[in-house]
Amino acid sequence: MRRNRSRTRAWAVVSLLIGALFASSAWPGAASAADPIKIGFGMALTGGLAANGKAALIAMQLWEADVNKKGGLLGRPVQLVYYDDQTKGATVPGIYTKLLDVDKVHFVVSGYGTNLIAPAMPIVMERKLVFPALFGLANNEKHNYSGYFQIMPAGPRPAIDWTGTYLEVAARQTPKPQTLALVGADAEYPHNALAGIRENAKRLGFKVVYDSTYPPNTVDFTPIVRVIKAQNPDVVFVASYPPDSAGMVLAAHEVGLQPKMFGGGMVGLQFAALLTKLGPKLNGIVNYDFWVPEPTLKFSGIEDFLKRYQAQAEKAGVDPLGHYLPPWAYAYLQVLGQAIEGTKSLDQQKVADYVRTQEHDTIVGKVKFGANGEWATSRVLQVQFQGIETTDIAQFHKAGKRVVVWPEQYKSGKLIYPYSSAMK
Amino acid sequence: MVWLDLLLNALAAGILLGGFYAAVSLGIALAFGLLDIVNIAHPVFVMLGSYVAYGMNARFGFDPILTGLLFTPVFYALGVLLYRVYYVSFERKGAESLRGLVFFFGVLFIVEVSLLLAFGVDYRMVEARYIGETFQIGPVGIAFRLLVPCVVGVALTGALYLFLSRTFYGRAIQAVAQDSFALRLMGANPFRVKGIAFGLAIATAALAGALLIMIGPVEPAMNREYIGRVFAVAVLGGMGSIGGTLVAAIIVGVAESLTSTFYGPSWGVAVSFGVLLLALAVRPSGLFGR
Amino acid sequence: MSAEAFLDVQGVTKRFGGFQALSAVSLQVRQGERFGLIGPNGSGKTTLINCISGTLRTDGGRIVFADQDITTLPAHRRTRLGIARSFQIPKPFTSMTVLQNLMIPIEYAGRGHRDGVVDEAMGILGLMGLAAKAHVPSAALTQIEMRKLELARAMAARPRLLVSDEAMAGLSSTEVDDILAILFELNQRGITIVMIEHIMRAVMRFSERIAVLDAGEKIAEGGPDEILADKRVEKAYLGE
Amino acid sequence: MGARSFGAVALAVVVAGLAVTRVLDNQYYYFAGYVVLQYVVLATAWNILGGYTGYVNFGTPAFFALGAYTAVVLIQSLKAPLAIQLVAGAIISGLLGLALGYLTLRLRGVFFSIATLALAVVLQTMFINWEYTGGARGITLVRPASAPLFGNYVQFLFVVMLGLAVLAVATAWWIERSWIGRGLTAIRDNEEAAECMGVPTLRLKLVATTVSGVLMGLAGAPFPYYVTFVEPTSVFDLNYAVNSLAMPMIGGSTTWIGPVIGAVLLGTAQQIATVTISSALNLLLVGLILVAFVILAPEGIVGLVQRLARRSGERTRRSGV
Repeated sequence: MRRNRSRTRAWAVVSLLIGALFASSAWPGAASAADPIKIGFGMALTGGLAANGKAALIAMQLWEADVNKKGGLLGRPVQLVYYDDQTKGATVPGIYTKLLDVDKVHFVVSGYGTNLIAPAMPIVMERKLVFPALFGLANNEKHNYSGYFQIMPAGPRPAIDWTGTYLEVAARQTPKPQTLALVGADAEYPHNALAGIRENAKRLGFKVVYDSTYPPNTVDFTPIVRVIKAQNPDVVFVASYPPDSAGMVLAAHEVGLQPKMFGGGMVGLQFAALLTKLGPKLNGIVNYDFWVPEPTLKFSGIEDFLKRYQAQAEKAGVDPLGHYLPPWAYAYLQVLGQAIEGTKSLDQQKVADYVRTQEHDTIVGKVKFGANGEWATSRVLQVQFQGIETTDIAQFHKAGKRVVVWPEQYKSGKLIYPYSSAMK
Repeated sequence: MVWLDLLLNALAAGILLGGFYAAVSLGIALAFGLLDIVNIAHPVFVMLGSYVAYGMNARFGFDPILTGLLFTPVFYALGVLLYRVYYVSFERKGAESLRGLVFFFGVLFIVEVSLLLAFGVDYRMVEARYIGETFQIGPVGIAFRLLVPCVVGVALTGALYLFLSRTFYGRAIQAVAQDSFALRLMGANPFRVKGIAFGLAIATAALAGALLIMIGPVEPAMNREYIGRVFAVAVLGGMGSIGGTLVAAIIVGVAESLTSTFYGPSWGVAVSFGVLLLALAVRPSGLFGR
Repeated sequence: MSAEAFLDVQGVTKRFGGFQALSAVSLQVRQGERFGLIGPNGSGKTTLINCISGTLRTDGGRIVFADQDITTLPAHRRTRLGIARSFQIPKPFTSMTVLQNLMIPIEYAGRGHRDGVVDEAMGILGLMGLAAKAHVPSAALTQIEMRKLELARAMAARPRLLVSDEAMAGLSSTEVDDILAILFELNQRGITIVMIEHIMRAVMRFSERIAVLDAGEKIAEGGPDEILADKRVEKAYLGE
Repeated sequence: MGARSFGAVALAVVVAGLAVTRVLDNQYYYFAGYVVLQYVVLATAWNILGGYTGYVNFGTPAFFALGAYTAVVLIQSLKAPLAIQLVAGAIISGLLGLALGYLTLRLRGVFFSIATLALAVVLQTMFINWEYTGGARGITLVRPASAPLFGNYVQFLFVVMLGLAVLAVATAWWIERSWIGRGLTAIRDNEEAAECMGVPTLRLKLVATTVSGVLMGLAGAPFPYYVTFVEPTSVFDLNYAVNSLAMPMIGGSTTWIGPVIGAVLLGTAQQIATVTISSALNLLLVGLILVAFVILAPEGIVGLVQRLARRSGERTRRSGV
């Protein structure tokens, strides 16, 4: 009896294992349609960046549907082939070689984030492929590869141009603020941003009175904010990821930190999750953004895109606003698609040349790349949170809550300065 | 003067944080310290508690603490069930704790991914009126967001302490840690007693999770950042000493807070682990070891 | 210090935190002797033999074995010098067979005879009456067999001094006789034996000399008859 | 398996690997194969300490990362060739292993495991704050385009990792068969009894931790050129700890073949899952398989096969009478 039971159990394990292997290998990579143009990429669908990665994927699938509805590219349908990179750089080389050598995709585009773009670079360069990339900071700095194009509008000197705008805004106030406190998380983006802002501080004549980083799993930010407050800086620049952005804003209110300007590089203040939780506590913060629903940024197609994105977002459990990453995920495919159409070719070199030399009309406006594949001129926005009275999500769909105060071209309102008078 | 101000505030913040760490670590102190069960998955149950608090808050507007209290029986039952599986599969066979450890590693993954599938990867927060409120005692500012978790954490510690020292089953749990033979003399069944203890350990996660989401936003993979910290506290606290756990939690909280304030927050976490390594090397039985 | 002492324990002291487990215990064992060590529960017997075998470091005092100071030697070095012990609670290598259990000390402690190791191990098992169990996993043994394995494994280290820690606790009286017979046999072959035991009948029958510990101190030493007549020993065992 | 046949198989594996690079040009298989082989090394290394000696190390990422960062430093400062990166990575990681070995003097069982977890966190914090290796920002490394004799550098890396895997498995195989292995098993079964039976426990544990550290460092050293971008969160990934522990557990932790089976099965399954089910289900699968195995088949696949074989053997014997 006992023997029997353990034998059954042994077989149960064996069949479980075989079943698992079978289930995972029998799954076809992607169904093949009639001779489509395949575009491959890895995307963070699990792991730390999955919230954004999933949102980007929705946008990219919308593009795929839109193109195919209009008859595809060069008369052929397009097909996205993608794998989950699990937000792990180590999976990226395998994924891109699989896409290129096994799935035989025609083009590859990048996944989301600096750390996941970087491991794909050598493969792309070896094969001289055109490589539109989605939100990586200075990925091409060391390689200077001519096929690389970054859709994020940081500008030709990414880390410097990005953070510079915040200090430009500060430097234009009277009397000009003098002292600056810097704080950020120990992670890739914040460290890059901090390095950038230090240079800008030197250039614009700010005196750095506090400069420190904290580990990503910090629970309580009040000690940090207190030390900053004790230095009494005029301007505070924070480079943080979503959980710490929330922690910082809450701690700043609790401690009563009131510099003349507060914000800068906080990731997360573009997403509904944090906007609707922090609500009125956001008032007065000046933070970077790439697109907000202000009248100065109503490019053609964006509103329609957002409506369709938002319809799907709820179900997928991703950011219901979709102002941050999704339009850009749509746009970098638009650029690639326009180049394929423009050159009437699938030749990597020709497409890359076209992308580099032409101006592209997308849902995020006109895109023009510079020599190193970054935007020719920076289009990082600084927005100020103004007049938020509730935590209701509907207000963030409308103009007037996130007012563009920089650059001049897209300005939609006046900066309320100093921070304390905008807090109410 | 500024320096003194910062010191006082850092101490206060550290103590508040410590109260919260105690709530998160109590389950480990019980399971690992008293029952010798290396439940490395405890932090993931704390996350589960956070998501329950989030769900009840988003859907019905329940206060997170209320949710935490309401769900302790559910978590307790979950703990008892988990202990049954553990007992049947490992403890009864006398298998070494190594396999139990791997088992809990697997449980960690299963719960984490289930949360991921159910709630997605976005950050979640709760709303409560007192979040964001703060008051001032002299130069020291105290945030409700941190005060409430600390008070609840200390209360939980106190309640557990009273339970363990004043009730029959509490004393039985203490006894089972020493010697299950003595327990039989008391007329209690060790299996049952251990089930109760493990159930309680998991039950504390319901409340601890509610506290966690009150302090800041959460996402499913966050539990991993607490694994080291809670074991540090439990070991430092002397393995199963409830009072010791509270003191150790406060030491870790204050150490992190002081390092953040005076040396740079970057090293805060490393410091608490450094304290742990040192404690392990010099005094493996913890500060308040038996 | 007695010139003829084979094992010479000189004023050994051991503390655990604030608890004084041994205070300046001295005793001498002669070569070839059968020595008994008794005392009530918690009197420090096991602590003392842990200090002798090297699993615990002493806080004070000296231990000399065969004219060599071994106070700071690690346990495995002492085993190689010829001190072997059995454990009160059997600690077999559970993943190994009975024979493999014996191979460990043969290989590690009794150096320089790689040939015939299996024969040697089988010889010891034969002496212990375990030969039939040689290829059985050690975890599957009965209580008495475990005890015998403990002794067999200690023997495999080729000891000159064997410390037997309560090898008979919980055994029936015929089983006790079994073990005693084995220990006598070993002593016949020239092995000095220190026996820690609760079973008075066995100690008294076996030992030539006996030392008594109480609360970490040696309170008496002498032949079995002297010990039985000693008032302090009686008090230690029976209370006031 | 005897020494001769083991050697023959090892040689055959290496030759086969080299032959593959002559005929197969599809890059994907090298990238995917590299990862599986890397796990063979890590799982085997872990098992020397965890499986043979019974000390559970959660700090695999620390050793792996130390190997990787040693290579980064050498690339940054000297543009040193891969061979030197490997040797240096092995030495530095081995030294950390040695230090860990001394930790076992005071810490047994679970305490040891927690200390290794803490070790990984402290080391990660150090690398986050060390600007020379890129700090938290990470560092981009330009991989040589080609290697002599191989043409493609990735094929070269694949063969290197294959060689390391054979080296690791051969080391485990040798240890298992030698007096060291028997001593380690005695330590795992009962450390106090082992010491009292003449086993120099400290010295053997130092051997185990150092060898384990060396092999993990070797696994990490080629990683910078494999991935070309190194940053702390990716090399200190908890997944290395989970996998290097789960693979021997699933394969069977008492013999050298167990980790190999576990690494090949689980590693391949993960590689396939990455490009198929492409979701959280991948992780869920690992968790479920792990739990199923520790509950139902605690001796791993090797134990399971042995059990089935023994039983069918018994049955034939019985029917023969």
